[in-house]
Amino acid sequence: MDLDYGPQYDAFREEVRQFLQTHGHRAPDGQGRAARPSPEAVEWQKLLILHGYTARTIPKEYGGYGAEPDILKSRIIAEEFSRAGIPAGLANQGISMLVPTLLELGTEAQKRQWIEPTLNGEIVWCQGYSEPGAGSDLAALKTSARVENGDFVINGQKIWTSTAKQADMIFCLVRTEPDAPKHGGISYLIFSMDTPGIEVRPLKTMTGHAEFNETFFTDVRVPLDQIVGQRGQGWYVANATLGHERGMLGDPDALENRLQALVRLMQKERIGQGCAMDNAVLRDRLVALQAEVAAMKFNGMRILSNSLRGDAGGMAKLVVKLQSCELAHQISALAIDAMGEMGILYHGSEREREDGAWQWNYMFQLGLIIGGGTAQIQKNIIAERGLEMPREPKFATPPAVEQATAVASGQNKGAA
Amino acid sequence: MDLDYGPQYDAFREEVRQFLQTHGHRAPDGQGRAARPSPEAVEWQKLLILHGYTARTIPKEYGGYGAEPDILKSRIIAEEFSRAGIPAGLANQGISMLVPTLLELGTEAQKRQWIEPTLNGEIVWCQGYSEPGAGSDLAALKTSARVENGDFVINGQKIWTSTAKQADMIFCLVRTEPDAPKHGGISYLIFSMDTPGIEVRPLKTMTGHAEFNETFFTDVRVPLDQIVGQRGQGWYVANATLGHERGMLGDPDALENRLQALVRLMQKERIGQGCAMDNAVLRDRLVALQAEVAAMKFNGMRILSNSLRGDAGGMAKLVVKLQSCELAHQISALAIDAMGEMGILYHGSEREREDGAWQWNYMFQLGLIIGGGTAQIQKNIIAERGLEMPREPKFATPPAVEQATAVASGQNKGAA
Amino acid sequence: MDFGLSQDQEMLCDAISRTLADTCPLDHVRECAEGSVPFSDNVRSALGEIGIWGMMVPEQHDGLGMTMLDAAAVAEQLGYAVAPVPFIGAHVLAPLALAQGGSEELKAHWLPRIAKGEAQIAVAIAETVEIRDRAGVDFDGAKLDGTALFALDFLEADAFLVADTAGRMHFVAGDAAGLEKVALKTIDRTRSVGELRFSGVAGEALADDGGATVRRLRDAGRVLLAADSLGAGQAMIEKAVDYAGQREQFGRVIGSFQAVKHMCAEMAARHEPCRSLVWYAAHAFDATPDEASLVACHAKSHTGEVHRFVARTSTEVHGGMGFTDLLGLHFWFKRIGFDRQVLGSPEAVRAEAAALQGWTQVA
Amino acid sequence: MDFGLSQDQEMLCDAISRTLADTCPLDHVRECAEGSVPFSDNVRSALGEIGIWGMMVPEQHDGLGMTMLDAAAVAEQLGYAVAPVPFIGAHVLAPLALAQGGSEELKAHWLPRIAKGEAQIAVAIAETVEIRDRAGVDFDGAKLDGTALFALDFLEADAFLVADTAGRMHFVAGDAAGLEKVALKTIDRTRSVGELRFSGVAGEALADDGGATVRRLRDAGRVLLAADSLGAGQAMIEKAVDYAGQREQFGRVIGSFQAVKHMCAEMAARHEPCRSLVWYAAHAFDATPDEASLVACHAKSHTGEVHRFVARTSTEVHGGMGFTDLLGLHFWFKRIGFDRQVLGSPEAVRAEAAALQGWTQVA
Repeated sequence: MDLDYGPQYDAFREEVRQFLQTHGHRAPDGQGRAARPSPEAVEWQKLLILHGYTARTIPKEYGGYGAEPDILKSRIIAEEFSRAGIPAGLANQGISMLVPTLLELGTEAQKRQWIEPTLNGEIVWCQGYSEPGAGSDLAALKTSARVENGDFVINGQKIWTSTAKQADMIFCLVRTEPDAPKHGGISYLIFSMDTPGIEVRPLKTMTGHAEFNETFFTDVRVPLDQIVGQRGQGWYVANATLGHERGMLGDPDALENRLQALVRLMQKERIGQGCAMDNAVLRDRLVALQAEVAAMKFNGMRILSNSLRGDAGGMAKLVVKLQSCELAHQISALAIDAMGEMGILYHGSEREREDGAWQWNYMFQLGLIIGGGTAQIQKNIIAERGLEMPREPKFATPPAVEQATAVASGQNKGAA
Repeated sequence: MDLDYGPQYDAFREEVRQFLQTHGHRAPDGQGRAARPSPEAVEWQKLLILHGYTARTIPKEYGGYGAEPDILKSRIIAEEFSRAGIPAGLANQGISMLVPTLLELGTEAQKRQWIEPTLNGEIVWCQGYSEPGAGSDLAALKTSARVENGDFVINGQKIWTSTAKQADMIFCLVRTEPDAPKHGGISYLIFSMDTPGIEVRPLKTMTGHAEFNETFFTDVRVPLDQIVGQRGQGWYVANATLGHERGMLGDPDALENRLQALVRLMQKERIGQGCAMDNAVLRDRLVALQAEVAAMKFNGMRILSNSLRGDAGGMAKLVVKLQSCELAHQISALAIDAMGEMGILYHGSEREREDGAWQWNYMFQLGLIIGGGTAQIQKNIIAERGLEMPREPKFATPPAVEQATAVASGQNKGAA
Repeated sequence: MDFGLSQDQEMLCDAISRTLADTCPLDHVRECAEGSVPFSDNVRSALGEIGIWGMMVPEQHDGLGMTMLDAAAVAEQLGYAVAPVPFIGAHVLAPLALAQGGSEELKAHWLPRIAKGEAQIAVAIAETVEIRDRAGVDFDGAKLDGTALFALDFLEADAFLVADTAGRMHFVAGDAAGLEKVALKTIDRTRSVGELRFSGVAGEALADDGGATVRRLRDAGRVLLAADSLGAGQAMIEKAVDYAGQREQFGRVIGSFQAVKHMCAEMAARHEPCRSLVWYAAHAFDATPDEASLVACHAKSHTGEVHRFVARTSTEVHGGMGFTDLLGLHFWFKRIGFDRQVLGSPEAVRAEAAALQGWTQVA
Repeated sequence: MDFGLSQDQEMLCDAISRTLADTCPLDHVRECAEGSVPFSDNVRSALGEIGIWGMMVPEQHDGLGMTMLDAAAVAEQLGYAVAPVPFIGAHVLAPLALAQGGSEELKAHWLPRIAKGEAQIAVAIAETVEIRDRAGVDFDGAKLDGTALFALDFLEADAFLVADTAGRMHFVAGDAAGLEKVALKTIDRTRSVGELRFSGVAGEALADDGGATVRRLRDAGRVLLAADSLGAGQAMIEKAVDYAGQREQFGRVIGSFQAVKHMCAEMAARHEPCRSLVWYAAHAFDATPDEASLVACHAKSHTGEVHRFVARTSTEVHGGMGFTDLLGLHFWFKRIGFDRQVLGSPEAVRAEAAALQGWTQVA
């Protein structure tokens, strides 16, 4: 057990701190995940790329910094930005999903055309994967793209296209070979959101906000060369980059930050003459959650160490989504209980705490439990991949149905 | 809502109380479930039958009291005996399972031969249903009975035969038609435990006690007429009486009694200067369990009312096994926590509380969660019968496997 | 012996259920919830024809003088339909309080109007459960000062009944001088709560009965919140089962997956005994007052826990669709959330239940 | 940066694991558990060859002077194999206490013997967590009076280390006058605890360091109980998965049923992060003493909760067979039960964790 990063990394950490001290004031204020970046955010992004604090390992010729992969340096960057409360560069779906895909499977022309402006925040992308009828079973997607006069002609509907309103472009899975087996008939297309025939409608969720959209395609014409990978290979193109450490492990301290916020809430929230923290039952729940957060934090350090050794994450990694989402939801649930009747205030009410963040979180985190592979799909994966338990037997009817429980996790927002 | 039983029932209740006051001293001390009844217990049983406080609705000609079924009177009897802490007559598997089966499907000769001595406690039975390989999937039982010279010749093994050591007789499911479909090849035989070729071995459980046995059959010869129902119909014979209100709903107050014992424990069990009840966290768990016990108690009253109206219990009844077993287990779990380090004392240790009853219960109740249809089987039943959700589709392989998720609950001790 | 609803009560439930099915479809709920005042005139008038607004008003004041079990049966139906109408505060707690401690003038003036659905009195007793934000209303023998939070059925109320810090109820006219009214917005937009700020307000004190009325109101409120939650939970289970029977993934309806079936089974298994608990608690309110407070606590806290689980699990069964606004499932989710927290979240109510049994040195 | 076990530690684990696989099969565990003293001479001597009895004894006293993470790695292996040998009390807490506060004579006499596996000192600190049955040992400056419960590694102990009510440790010879020893029997028959009754017993007080040693012992004990539970939980999960992959019902291995798979997945999902928590807690004991007590509390309470769930769920997956004595699964079940309760059940430990952070007015 050695939790030091070593002297060369201490120097690097110092460098990052210096940068943040010197330039941190130029960082834009918190930017919504779904928003088009502001000019300040674009400037900040370019500065971060210049110093190698984002797009760090993307080759220089495509607009990145061109460094060798170094997990610890990436981790140090994430830690220091998180500690300073300064946004660590753009983290949209174009950067996290499209860019790695193009790097791996795009043509040289595609790489040169799309990666740099995407990294710089000049092109905003949205993702067209899930459909109302294809959630957990993503490969059942029906949006069709028939070939007609040198174009794909797209008809159908996508859902959970979170940035569709702001996006310039979409990367999209469509069915190009209707007669091929389920997973073999899909292609991965990229096209402009200005193409005629696209309609974007905001999708309001239970939180009362429209964090997502539905996107409808009516005879949308896309030139045949706007495909990544081969026709019929779209399923594999989309899945190829899922194994990557996309921009590391996300914000490593998100759960800890939520827990600290809960601690502050319970110390501040008055009940009678005391505060919520004085209540032994609520406090017991808090400490139990604190222990779990600690376990997940150290589990993250273990995954990091495994990566440094070149090991896959194994079980430690397979359980992260299931446990973290549940834990975040439980933290919000305790916050609501600690607030008592105050816990139901929302919609900008008088006396509402923290702009209703706890209720919003409580609901949105339930969405996260469902999205990106429901808890049930996660458990299937843990059992089948992690514990090597047998798959369910194939069913007799209907004869042609494919068993595809091993849905790529991390993408399909729609769920069981 | 009318929780009064009405004047005629008040009179009946008074009668029962009088009886208990007058004769209660003749009741035997608590008798182990698995034990052969003592002479006092047999005398007591006969007295109860005479007054119609047990075997109440069994026809006089077979040794019962011969009353019309009256659920409220049965309930009053159970309530008053429970309140007085006096054993309400024998409750062994012969009485609860074999007698109803014979009444429904036995020949006249079988009824005359077996019911009265069984009711009187003169013949003790054990049940031979489950096998090591046939638990949740009881119909997969393999104990065979081939026909040879006018006898069934039985070979195989049964498990969970709780009273096998004391039993005179066994009622037993065996496979008589090996080539018939799974459920259609079973017969229901009754025979003496003295028949040569039977060996009974005590089966120790996790509690450290041998509450059950394994019973082995080697060329056990049973005359062909010792069958109840037809050959190959044993599955249906065994299931025919499962729907009955066997001896009403068991002890209606069992959960409440356990909870009250827990309350006393928490008031008595000292921690430092105070007691376990002073601990707000433990107390919160206690009150939560108390609410659940109350819910189950009132749920029982609702089932009783439904029965009075001739309604099946519906969902209220389907959930009883799952919820009660879990709740009993949680009550024991809290008791162990309230005892802290003392909670692990067992095996007659110095300082052990209540003869280790809480630990014994904690483990035995886990056995009950598993036995009589595991929690998973119970959930299948609730979903499929109660909520009318679809069965799992049939599987393609192996082709001949039958789907039989609707295992008769309440019998098969062995489980998934 | 008949545990459960009587035939009359079942007929009442059927009538309400049919009326709500006709007048209160999801689109209408949505419309009301998105308006400035959630209460639906259509639903109010349709339910008024059944007579429920006066169900808890004594007969001598033109009401039906019904029981708490009747009211619980109605609350369950309202929860099942997430009906955007005033009920628990205005039509149960208010007439109970007036009947128990109001002057003859107050009763004669207000009770018949409540029964006709022409008057709405909001009821504020939150501070008798827990003091939040240093709220509380002091009564100096003449005037009221301070703050009362979470008055139930607040918007459009003609008057208010409010508990003071000594546990006595006061009637306050809606236009009383020195009274400031502030609507509070909650996750549940099918109901209305608000805050009352008193600066030397003249009200009319109800009879000083040592807190007995307040305790009855708290018990009644808890039973009815539990009943509302019961109805909303029932609806969420049915919706989950229906959705799972239709939604296909991997070539099967998802309801044929054992994981989904077990989620539904667990909801049902935990939910079903709540029904008997709520019924019994309502019955005890009328029939066995000695145990009424305790069993009201059990009903409130236990349904609060069970239906938080049901709300979450039903949403999960609905997958992404459950998370959207499209199916409107969240109206039930939020109604359950409201029922759980108001008049004490489960921990607070369990602490009270322990104190009622003498299990706590510090109550 | 290397979070986890070093290559040396993994080699140590492998060696122990192989040794236990050879010397400590289930039949042997059963034999020991059913005897009057659970400790296995075979296993003790085989493990002694690896040197683990002296792992926490300083090198100047013929030990290996290893770290708490080493000890946790060993404890995990012992839990995995439900090994019936003294360890936490006799080979970790006792040498820690002596090294920290023992006189040179005590150290010189006992530490080398502990290292060789020739001496066993039981350690009793239960009353520093919670006073049960009015236990507690008073020290009047010369003699010890009172009762200490749950001395760890009790049977066959040559001597005892016991905490007094002021938090100071005392060494007491096994044959001291006025000392009465009473074995306590627990569900876990692979370990030994006992009660010490003192009537004017002369012991040797260790250095008075204001309770620092006791605190270290408590932290160490908790980390190692958590590690033991981790190993036992790991074994129970593996056994459940194996059994589910072999047991057939309804013509399929039960491990292909989604319900069974999800039970196993949930066990794994809750169990796996415990490993990192325990490792970190062990590491903190050596490297970051300021946070050691808090993270030891977290490790103890969290593994206690998770593995109660694992013990129960694994048993359920095994069905009736899991409930019998035949498979011996209950040895792990009970080992986990022991680990959960000793040195504080989860509620007690969480209350301590809250106090450590200043979250309680009354600690």
